[in-house]
Amino acid sequence: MEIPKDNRYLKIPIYLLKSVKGGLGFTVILTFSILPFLRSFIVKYNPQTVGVGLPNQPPSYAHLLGTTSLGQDVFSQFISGGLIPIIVGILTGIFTSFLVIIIALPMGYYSDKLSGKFIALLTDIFLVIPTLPLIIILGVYLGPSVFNQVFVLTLISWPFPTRIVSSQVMSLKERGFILSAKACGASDMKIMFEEILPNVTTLIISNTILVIIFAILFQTAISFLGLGDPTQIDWGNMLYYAEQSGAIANGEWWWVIPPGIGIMLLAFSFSLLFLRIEEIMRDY
Amino acid sequence: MSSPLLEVKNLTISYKIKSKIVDVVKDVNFKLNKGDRLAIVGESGSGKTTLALAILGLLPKNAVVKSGEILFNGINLLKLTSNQWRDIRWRKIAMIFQASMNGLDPVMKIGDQLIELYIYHNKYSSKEDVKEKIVEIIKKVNLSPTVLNLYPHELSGGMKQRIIIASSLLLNPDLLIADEPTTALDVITQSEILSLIKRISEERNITLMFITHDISLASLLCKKVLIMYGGTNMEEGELREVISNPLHPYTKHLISSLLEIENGTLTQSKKDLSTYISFSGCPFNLRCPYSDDICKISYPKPIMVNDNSRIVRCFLYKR
Amino acid sequence: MAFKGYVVQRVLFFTYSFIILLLLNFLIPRFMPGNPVSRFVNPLMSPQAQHQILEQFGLTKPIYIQFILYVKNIFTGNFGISFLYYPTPVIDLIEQRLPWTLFLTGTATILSALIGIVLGLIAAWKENSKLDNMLVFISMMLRSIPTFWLGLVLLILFGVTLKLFPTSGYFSTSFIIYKSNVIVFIGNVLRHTFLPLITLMAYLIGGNLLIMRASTLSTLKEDYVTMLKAFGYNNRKILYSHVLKNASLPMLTNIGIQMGYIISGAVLVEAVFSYPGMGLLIYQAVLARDYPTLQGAFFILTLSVLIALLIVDILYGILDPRIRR
Amino acid sequence: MRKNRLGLSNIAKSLIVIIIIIIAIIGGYIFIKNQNHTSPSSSTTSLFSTSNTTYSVSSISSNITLTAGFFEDVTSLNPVNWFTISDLDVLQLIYNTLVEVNSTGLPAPGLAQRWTISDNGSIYTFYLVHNATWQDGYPVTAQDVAFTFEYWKKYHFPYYAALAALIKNVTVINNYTVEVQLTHPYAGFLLELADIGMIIPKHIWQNVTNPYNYTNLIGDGPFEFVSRTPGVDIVLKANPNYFGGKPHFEYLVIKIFNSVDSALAALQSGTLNLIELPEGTNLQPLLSNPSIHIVTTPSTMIYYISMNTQTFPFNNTLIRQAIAYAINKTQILQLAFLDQGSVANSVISPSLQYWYNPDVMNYSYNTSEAIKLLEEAGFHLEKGVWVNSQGQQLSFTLLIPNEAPWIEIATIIKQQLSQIGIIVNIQSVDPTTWESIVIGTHNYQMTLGAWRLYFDPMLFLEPSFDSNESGPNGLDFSMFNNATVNLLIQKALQSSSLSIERYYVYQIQYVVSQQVPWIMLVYGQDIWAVQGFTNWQPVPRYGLWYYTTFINLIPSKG
Repeated sequence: MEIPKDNRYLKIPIYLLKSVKGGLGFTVILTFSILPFLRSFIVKYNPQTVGVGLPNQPPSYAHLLGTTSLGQDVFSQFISGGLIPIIVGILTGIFTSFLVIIIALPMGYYSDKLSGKFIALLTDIFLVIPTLPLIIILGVYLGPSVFNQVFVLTLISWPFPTRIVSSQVMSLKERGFILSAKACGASDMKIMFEEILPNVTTLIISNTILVIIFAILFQTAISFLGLGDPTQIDWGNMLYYAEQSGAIANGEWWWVIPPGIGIMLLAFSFSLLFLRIEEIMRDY
Repeated sequence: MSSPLLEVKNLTISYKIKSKIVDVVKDVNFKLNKGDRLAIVGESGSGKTTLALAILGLLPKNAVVKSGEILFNGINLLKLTSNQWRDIRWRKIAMIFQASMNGLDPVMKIGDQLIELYIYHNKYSSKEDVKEKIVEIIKKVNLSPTVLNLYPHELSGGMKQRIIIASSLLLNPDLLIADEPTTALDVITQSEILSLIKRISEERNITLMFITHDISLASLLCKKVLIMYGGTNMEEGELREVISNPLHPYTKHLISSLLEIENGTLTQSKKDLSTYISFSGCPFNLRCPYSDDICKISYPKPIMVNDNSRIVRCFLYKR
Repeated sequence: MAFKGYVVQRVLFFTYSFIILLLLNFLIPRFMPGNPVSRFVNPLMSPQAQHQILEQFGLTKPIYIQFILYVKNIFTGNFGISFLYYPTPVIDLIEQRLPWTLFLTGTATILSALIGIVLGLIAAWKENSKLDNMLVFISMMLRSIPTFWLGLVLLILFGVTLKLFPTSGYFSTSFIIYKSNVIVFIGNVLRHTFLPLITLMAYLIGGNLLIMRASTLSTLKEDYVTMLKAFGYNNRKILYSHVLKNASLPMLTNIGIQMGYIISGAVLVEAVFSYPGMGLLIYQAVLARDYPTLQGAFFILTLSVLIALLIVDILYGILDPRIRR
Repeated sequence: MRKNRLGLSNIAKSLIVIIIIIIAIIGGYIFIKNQNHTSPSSSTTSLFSTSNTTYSVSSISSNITLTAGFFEDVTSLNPVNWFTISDLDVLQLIYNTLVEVNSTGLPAPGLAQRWTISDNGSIYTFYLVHNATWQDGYPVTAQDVAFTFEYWKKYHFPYYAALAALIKNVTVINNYTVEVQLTHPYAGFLLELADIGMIIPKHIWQNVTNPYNYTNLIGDGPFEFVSRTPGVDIVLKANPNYFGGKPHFEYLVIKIFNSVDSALAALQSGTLNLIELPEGTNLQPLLSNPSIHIVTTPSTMIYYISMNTQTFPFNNTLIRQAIAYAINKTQILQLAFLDQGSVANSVISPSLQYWYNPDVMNYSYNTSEAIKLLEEAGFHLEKGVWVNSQGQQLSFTLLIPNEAPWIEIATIIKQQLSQIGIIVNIQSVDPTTWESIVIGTHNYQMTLGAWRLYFDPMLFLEPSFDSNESGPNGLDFSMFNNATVNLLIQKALQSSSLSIERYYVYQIQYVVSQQVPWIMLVYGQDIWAVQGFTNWQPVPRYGLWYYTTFINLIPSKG
């Protein structure tokens, strides 16, 4: 019997870059990850240095996006602020996909057995817990740091992709090539990781991107609620400071709009990658 | 003789697959008179389902009709607007699909679907009349009226096919197209369904176009046959004659393999599809034992033989 | 009957989840550093005074007794007394907040589902058209906007600059003092709800549209759609009488799964618009280490998600006759 | 048409029905709740009766509401078992204290129109006003005062342990005279009473079995309690029978705001009349709004750095002094406070004019002095880092709550200290965690803090700098242990007159400034935004939030 090997995922990077959507998304993400390192060539101000200008100033030639209430340069903060969301997003994506592999494969493969059902139950329960309250509780408990944010976000984001992947595994295990592998006496481990895993990898990758988008949005939300690490410059923190100092009611748009646009662009770029991967899954 | 009910002239349809254009139906010609029962026989990929879909105007979005016309009662079906189609589809031409098992809305009761169908086409009928009519037709296809209260997933494949047959009778169509109506059914159900179709078309004098890959099934239902290969009509004639005296090398191959009881079917890997269609010569020439140079270069034209009772598309028969 | 079995299975899931949540709910708050008294500290607060307040809160009792009390409280529908709003019973706080959160999230969920369904259906029907591309683009944008930021921008624009909508609360304070007629009151509530509702819906519509579009596209490939065309039905009829119903089913499950997520969005929206709902209550309870309120609110919130899920599941069972697994 | 019988209509109908049901149920519920709200108490009848005050505006005062804003909601509204400063702020509008303070922060008549103090300073005799009544009509008498004092002794209320220990016994001389005997002379007694000594009605509280969560709020102050919606608002109503005069408005609504932003937005939209804004708020947009008045009043708020004096590196006074010199307080004032306040030197705020000692050590910004002190302490620069002979680096963690203005101040301090090679790591945690570390275990190196001082400075100096208070949960969280200061505190607590107490308070301020367990940064300023009302008189510590303000405020025309 013919054993279908789904190796499309190996070609994803190439297909990604070859399209407008993928290329554009990738460029934006790359730009925001590199900008912080090139900052010193672009602006002369350190994002954290206070009093480089008068406080609460609207955009001017010296300060392209004005200043904060501490007289910090908003433009400098803006170009430095994308790195942490990207790092948190991608790390969360990686850890989540590990968890998904470890949990979803057995969950789908043993879906008729008690163990599989138990994992499924746990996953469903995690889906039910209101996410943000849990993030707040854990955020307060663990204290602020980039790694803790990744941990919390991973803990929150695994159930959804796990369910999707496990249902795919459930349908795959009834297919002929799995049954024949079983008949040949392959161990469950071998079947799961050598036969099933390659066939769900593309699905996992596309779901990982969704998790990254989720993580980026929630990372900024955590920072915005003041549960992030306030000594780091990221877009969520910028908005938190802006809100704390009354910038919104005072109409200091130059401080409030750019970080939001940044987050939006970043999340949108990952959406473009997601869209492209969906296309690849459909067409190739 | 009156004008034919259905006449297909020089019909060529091509699909756009990954920026390549592939002719799936090529220069097909045939006529169907009222009351005729025509079998269209061909292996999968021979373009017979596309042909049927074209008659109902249901070609997928990536299909293009390159040339030809389909005349139904003298009207060119290829030029109808969507409003005009409403008067043709199911009222004049009904169709039983290969996949009719999945042809019913899964979240609606059978009865409701039939009522909906009838009322859609007969706006001013009263509900009681409709119910009565539907019960009558359901009995006609040997089902108990209780199925009307069930959902499609609660019925077996054969029962679902009967429902579709019943629905096709609902509006008394002139032409019934049955596209592999018995695939995926077990043998007993298969013969029951076929005899049902036969009985009904005889009773109501419905013109039948029966599409199958199995020439032996065709012989149960039809008098006439049209053999398709590579998207075109290879041979046409009385079914009996064609079986007893196949003219086209492909028909011969088909009949002999049937006699050898190789499963009754010829399966051909779909990968070959593009190889023979992109080819400018006779589509069968790669497999033809009589293949000649001309077969590789030019496309054969249909030729009338045996006192015009048979049509063959092969260079072996000239004049 | 199969449907009965399905309901039993869902109810069982409900019960298991309930028990596990009960445990988590007790443990999680107590793992947090600090105690409820920390917040009150000022130069008058001696260590003895701090101990006295802890004693009033029942936190000097051993942990197992606290647990027994907690379980007893849950089953008597009484979550104890709030530390943050001492001595208001937690149940009163929830009674005050829950309707507003349900009102906000419920309306947002249902409205965004309806809009998402209709637009997703249209987008899928006109796949790859300009309209479709535009709708997909807009919904991807909506999904990329951080909820709270959108709230802030709307607040600046319509609340502060244009003064079209109030900036906080669920109705004007004057209603607490002076009587007014029902219509004026409802109008006032709607004006206060408008911006938070739009903010919450923006995100949900984006997601719903994309899901509905995908599920419609796959429904359109089903054999019965071809059959319906052969029946001579026009596009409207096929779309609205058959495709819509079938394609909405995955949406329904999705709404169920999203429930916990929607509540999260509501927390942020409540924070931005100072809309005192359950989300803000939880947020404040966490910061103040108000265990009873935190437990009560978290419990009720999770319970309402579970109930919403149960309703969605049963609704699904009713709408989709195939459900039996 | 029957066409629409199926499909769309089914789902749409059911969804629409669900929406309508949800909206109807919740809407109905909300409305019914609200209807209950609207009839506050039996005293509704007085709602439309014109008051007897002489101002012409009083005729329209019956439907005027003053909306004020709080950033912290109240916790426990209970005149004996309150928990937070917000609680006290609201309770003081409902309950009178025996003694008030005047605009210089010294004792002034309140419920007691005058008092006498025995020569040794341990017996106080109070003469009450005769026309004070409880809001349910009973007169306020000496019985109530005596009952209140004994009540503090009878129960363990969190804030009354010190007063309960101080009061030896209470004698009712007649209906309007009461005599209090203290265990030892203490001049700060009157000021402490002015801060927290709210008198409660005997006829109500004598029957209460559990005073800790008793919620009936019948007081004798200028406002009556109407309702409280946790997290939303508190509604008070003017008391027409208040002996000190009736406010010129009917209702006082205190709205709870979650952020400065939402309060500013409410101010701009005209729905908020009075709020105190935190220092560092950008006031420009408010100043340009003609209907909003910004009033700044002296505040008793002090902002400081606290260092753990028992652990490296801050167990060395020289290091603490060096840090004090290395911090540019003026810059902090400019950037984090937008110049709203003044640079601090002593631990007592100058707005407590009587107690403030201006002649303390003044660590004005001087990096060379800081470097000199560091070298004196045995440190030397090695590759830009200060290291001592044992190889220990001068780097430490600054622990802060993750809120404004701490993050801003910490950022500035980190930057300033890095200029002379001192490495600061900022660690921010949520406020409750911060308090459990700093006050609970004192397990930190350096932190930032702020106190709002009471009228009696010893209420703050004793817990903060007496080494007896340095245990777990004690407020001497700098672990400051100085024999001189301990002794001075004991003396101050025994002083028989305010001037003697002031002598010791001056001394304590000096020694503390020399030892620098705390580096004083800034004295705060109360910034009030007022709109729609005029005629205010600020009081130290309370600013505009004092009952006298609410008696005096007049709605502005138009």
